[in-house]
Amino acid sequence: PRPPIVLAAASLQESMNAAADAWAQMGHARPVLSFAASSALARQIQSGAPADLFVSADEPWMEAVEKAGKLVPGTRVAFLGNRLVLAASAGDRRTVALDRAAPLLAAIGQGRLAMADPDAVPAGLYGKAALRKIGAWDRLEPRVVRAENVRAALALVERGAVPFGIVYATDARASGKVRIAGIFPAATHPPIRYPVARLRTAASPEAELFRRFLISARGKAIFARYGFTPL
Amino acid sequence: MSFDIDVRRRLGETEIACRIEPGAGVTVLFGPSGAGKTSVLNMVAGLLRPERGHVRVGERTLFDAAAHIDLPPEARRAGYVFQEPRLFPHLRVRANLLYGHRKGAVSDVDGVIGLLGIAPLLDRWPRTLSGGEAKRVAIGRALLADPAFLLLDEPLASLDRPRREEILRLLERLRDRSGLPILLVTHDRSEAERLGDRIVAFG
Amino acid sequence: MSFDIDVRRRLGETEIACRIEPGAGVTVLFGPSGAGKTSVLNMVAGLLRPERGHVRVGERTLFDAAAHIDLPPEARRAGYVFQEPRLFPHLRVRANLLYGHRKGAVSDVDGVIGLLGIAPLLDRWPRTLSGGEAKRVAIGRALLADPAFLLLDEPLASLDRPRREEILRLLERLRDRSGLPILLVTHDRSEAERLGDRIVAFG
Amino acid sequence: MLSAEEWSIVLLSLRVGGVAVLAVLPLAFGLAWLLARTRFPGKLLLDALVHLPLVVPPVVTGWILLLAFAPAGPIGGLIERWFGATVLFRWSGAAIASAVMALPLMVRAIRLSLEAVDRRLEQAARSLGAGPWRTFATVTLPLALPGVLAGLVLGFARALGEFGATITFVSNVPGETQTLPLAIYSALQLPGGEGQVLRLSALSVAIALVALLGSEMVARRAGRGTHVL
Amino acid sequence: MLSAEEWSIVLLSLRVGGVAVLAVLPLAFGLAWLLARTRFPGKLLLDALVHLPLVVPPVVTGWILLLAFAPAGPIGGLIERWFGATVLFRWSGAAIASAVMALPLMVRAIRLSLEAVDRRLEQAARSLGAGPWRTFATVTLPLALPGVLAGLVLGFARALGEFGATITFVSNVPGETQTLPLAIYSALQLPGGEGQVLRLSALSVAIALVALLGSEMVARRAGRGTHVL
Ligand SMILES: Nc1ncnc2c1ncn2[C@@H]1O[C@H](COP(=O)(O)OP(=O)(O)OP(=O)(O)O)[C@@H](O)[C@H]1O
Ligand SMILES: Nc1ncnc2c1ncn2[C@@H]1O[C@H](COP(=O)(O)OP(=O)(O)OP(=O)(O)O)[C@@H](O)[C@H]1O
Ligand SMILES: [Mg+2]
Ligand SMILES: [Mg+2]
Repeated sequence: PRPPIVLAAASLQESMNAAADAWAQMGHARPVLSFAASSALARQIQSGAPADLFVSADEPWMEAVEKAGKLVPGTRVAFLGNRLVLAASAGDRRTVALDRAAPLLAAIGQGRLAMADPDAVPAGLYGKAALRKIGAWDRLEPRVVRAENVRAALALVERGAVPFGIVYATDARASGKVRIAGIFPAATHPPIRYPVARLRTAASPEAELFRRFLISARGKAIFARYGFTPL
Repeated sequence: MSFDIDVRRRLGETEIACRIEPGAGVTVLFGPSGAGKTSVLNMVAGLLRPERGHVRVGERTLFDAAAHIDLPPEARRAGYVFQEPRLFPHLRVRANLLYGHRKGAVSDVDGVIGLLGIAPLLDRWPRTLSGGEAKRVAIGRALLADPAFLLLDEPLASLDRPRREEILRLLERLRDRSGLPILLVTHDRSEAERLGDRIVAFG
Repeated sequence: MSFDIDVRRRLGETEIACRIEPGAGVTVLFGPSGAGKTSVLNMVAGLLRPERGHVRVGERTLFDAAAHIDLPPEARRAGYVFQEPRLFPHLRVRANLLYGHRKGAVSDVDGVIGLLGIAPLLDRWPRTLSGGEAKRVAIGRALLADPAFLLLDEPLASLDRPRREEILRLLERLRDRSGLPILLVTHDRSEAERLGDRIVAFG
Repeated sequence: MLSAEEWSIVLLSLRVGGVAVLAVLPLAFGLAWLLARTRFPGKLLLDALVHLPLVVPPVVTGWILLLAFAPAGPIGGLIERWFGATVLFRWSGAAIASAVMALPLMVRAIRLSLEAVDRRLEQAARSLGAGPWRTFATVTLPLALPGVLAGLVLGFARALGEFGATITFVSNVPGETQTLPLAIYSALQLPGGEGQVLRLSALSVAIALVALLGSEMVARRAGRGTHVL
Repeated sequence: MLSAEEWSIVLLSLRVGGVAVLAVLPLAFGLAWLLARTRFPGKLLLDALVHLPLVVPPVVTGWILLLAFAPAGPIGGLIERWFGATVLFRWSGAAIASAVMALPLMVRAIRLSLEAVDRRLEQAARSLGAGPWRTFATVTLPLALPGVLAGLVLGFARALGEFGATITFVSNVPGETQTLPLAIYSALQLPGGEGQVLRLSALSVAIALVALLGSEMVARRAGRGTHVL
């Protein structure tokens, strides 16, 4: 049978590939994985592209796809969580408390802060909410460097173009060139959740089985290895 | 077979009008620079559209404003030697010569090439030709297209006397044997008098 | 003031060699098509580099292979009328005429324009000119560049008899009054005999 | 030297870029012809339309293509009805995206060359008995060849580098739509993927170099007659 | 009609695109000249280098620019030392990114036109006493004008649509580097942002249309002499 086509947020690339490998080792056909920005994938689904599963990096896009009537009801599950961290270049030994504004403002000083676009990209939206919550946003907004996505923000820190960046814990952990200087308290931003759902257009009989595998304890354990919090 | 031409056309400030009554042989267009000789040839060849009048060659009507007849250039079978050579720069001399030549046509390819003295040039690119060489290739190209009539715009300018003499003789033969109607533009009175069965003064 | 030319150059299969001993007035280059007349003019103008020899005009050495002298074309002050008109297509006739004209130069602009009969063409684009009109503009352009010598490659081809006569008279005057050395290519024997103080046969 | 996976990405890129550029060439030529040789009302609008994929960010172009070629879209519906197929997630879709992005570059280059063709040579061909089509094939087209070649090179290079429209339109499906730029994007998402990025980029450059070399050789052969030394 | 924010985005895009294209024009012309008129070892390599920004995905170009212009990078270090400034996160950096992306298109267009210039006309100018520079300015350049104009239009259009290299290189700073495509990208990320996307895209297209109109008018004026009807 035709393997399922899985549309997944780009930030899941490594972990989802590992999950697909594990699935293939269990004797199934390896699913076809397509990684891109959640927004691009969601638009493809909305337009009726014939895929099987959608794994989004945030809820609003999944919401939009559901509203468009493209999901099989009852198959949408938020199965992974993530944390927001302040990444610093590897040589920087400072740690920064992130429950209030002062330490962060002091650490950044006249420097710049990279993050994914705070008005658009999920990681940026979370970061902006967190900075708002601790009362640092108004002071930091002019210092923010808005990157295309969270990986690009991380790359800016890796190359020393900026001293700090707000990225997902998973990204910071995977990179050898940055250090986690602080973790935003979970209460400072809306919960970061990765939902999965089966699509109306799903034609592969394996689609539902793979979705179940992803949200199973075994599946989640794979993602946990990459720093995600199983929900 | 003969020309029967009556055309009119305005070009910028110049009003060009030309009338050629039927009559066999070589018709010489004679007139000062800028009188409209080239324009008349263009109208006969179908490259410039007259505002009114008609163009007939032998039995064939090539253009008639009143009857809305306007044959495209390729259907007129003109053998046109332009005032400037207009060789195809991307084709070698041989391919230029044979461009309008149809297999099985009567024209004697080797004869024409020999007579024009262009045999050594066959594999050359046009840009390497001298002025007179290019002119001779252009004459050959027109003759080999198996034309129903010839339009020659100063074909012998920039040719040396012996060459000129040979080509004049060729033209005379064409006129006498095949009865090919020829419309010739020249500024050389001796040429005009020698070839011209009729001289149309102009401008 | 006179030419003193001895040049050699191979072009493809053709070996071009030309020797012109000093001597005042008009030197006519006479020879069959493809002999190398245009190439010699190009070598005198600095547009084609001789393999050896020298080019002197009056006191000035324009080229000397042995002495490694090779003046760039713009320093030679040639008034070159090319075999084809080579007008600048993006400039109107007036701008073409004045291209080489320096303010305060001796040449009589209105006189030249009047004599060549191109006054009505001044605001036209070159592409709208007839063959003879373009040729006359090219002659005017060369004369107005205040040249130290003239290179004329069949300047009178495609001109009608009255125009030709006037331009011949102009050239005679230039030769006689200003002593301008002139190198003329022509296929017309009467022209050659009338103007030519010396005729260099070729090829 | 190259892993099997890299090979398949390279082959896919070649196929997508090659098919895109060759398939769109007649359209590009036709448009260039219209813009260079004819006058009609709305010509400027057509001109602007051709430039559109250049002006609008690639992601928007990809999105518009998605809307048009989706099963419910105007073109996608027809394809579905006639062929029972879709171009979404397919290499044919990637080729469409590349073709659209390459189009403006090709049209401009060809148009420039067409405008430089001496019309008097076409007249000469007509007077020698060649109809409009033969004149086109034997005079106009060969004389416009530098533009056609430049268009092919520019278009192919653009297709090789095309990313935004492709990923938005046909997603990032390995073996089907994952051309070199998309593979590079994927590698960029991986921490420490820079080595892979450079490797794949070098591959792109190598392919482009070969294409360029080929075009220069064809241009030199074809230009022997026309180019003044 | 337009909000103040949209206005400032439009003005910024115009500035970035305009400066990019005009500043890179001399370089583009010089490269086109080298490629069209001279022979030297390594010419093909230069040709390939010019095409590079087209072949390599924009993000990679942006990334390479970042490496070069970062304070620690080879060019960025010099700029820092000499001017005490950086182009990162500045509109000047966005202009650099656009210029680099526009370069190959401009070079090709200008080169095509330069190759079509009849060298015999340059010879005529020289024989009339014009030195190499005057010949260039009064003959070569005007005759190559169609290519220069095409290059400017293509380059400006490309600059208007430039996204990947810009955002990677100088990020998306409102008022400084947020040109139209970056604003469009932001709008695309949000569900329901389609209206804004279309609005901003329409703005891009309108600007391009005006630029195109201008170039066609200049081309028509300049072409009066050269174009055979
Ligand atoms: N597009 C145009 N606009 C204005 N005038 C034009 C145009 N085309 C041609 N003319 C004029 O029409 C006249 C006739 O031109 P034509 O080429 O037919 O002359 P001709 O008799 O062949 O002259 P020549 O012996 O010099 O070749 C000329 O005065 C020319 O300037
Ligand atoms: N690039 C080239 N390759 C080969 N042969 C060439 C090249 N350029 C010129 N020739 C040849 O050199 C010879 C001299 O040419 P040139 O133009 O000087 O002749 P010309 O005496 O002016 O002839 P015409 O009276 O026909 O104008 C010609 O036979 C020409 O074919
Ligand atoms: Mg004429
Ligand atoms: Mg000659």
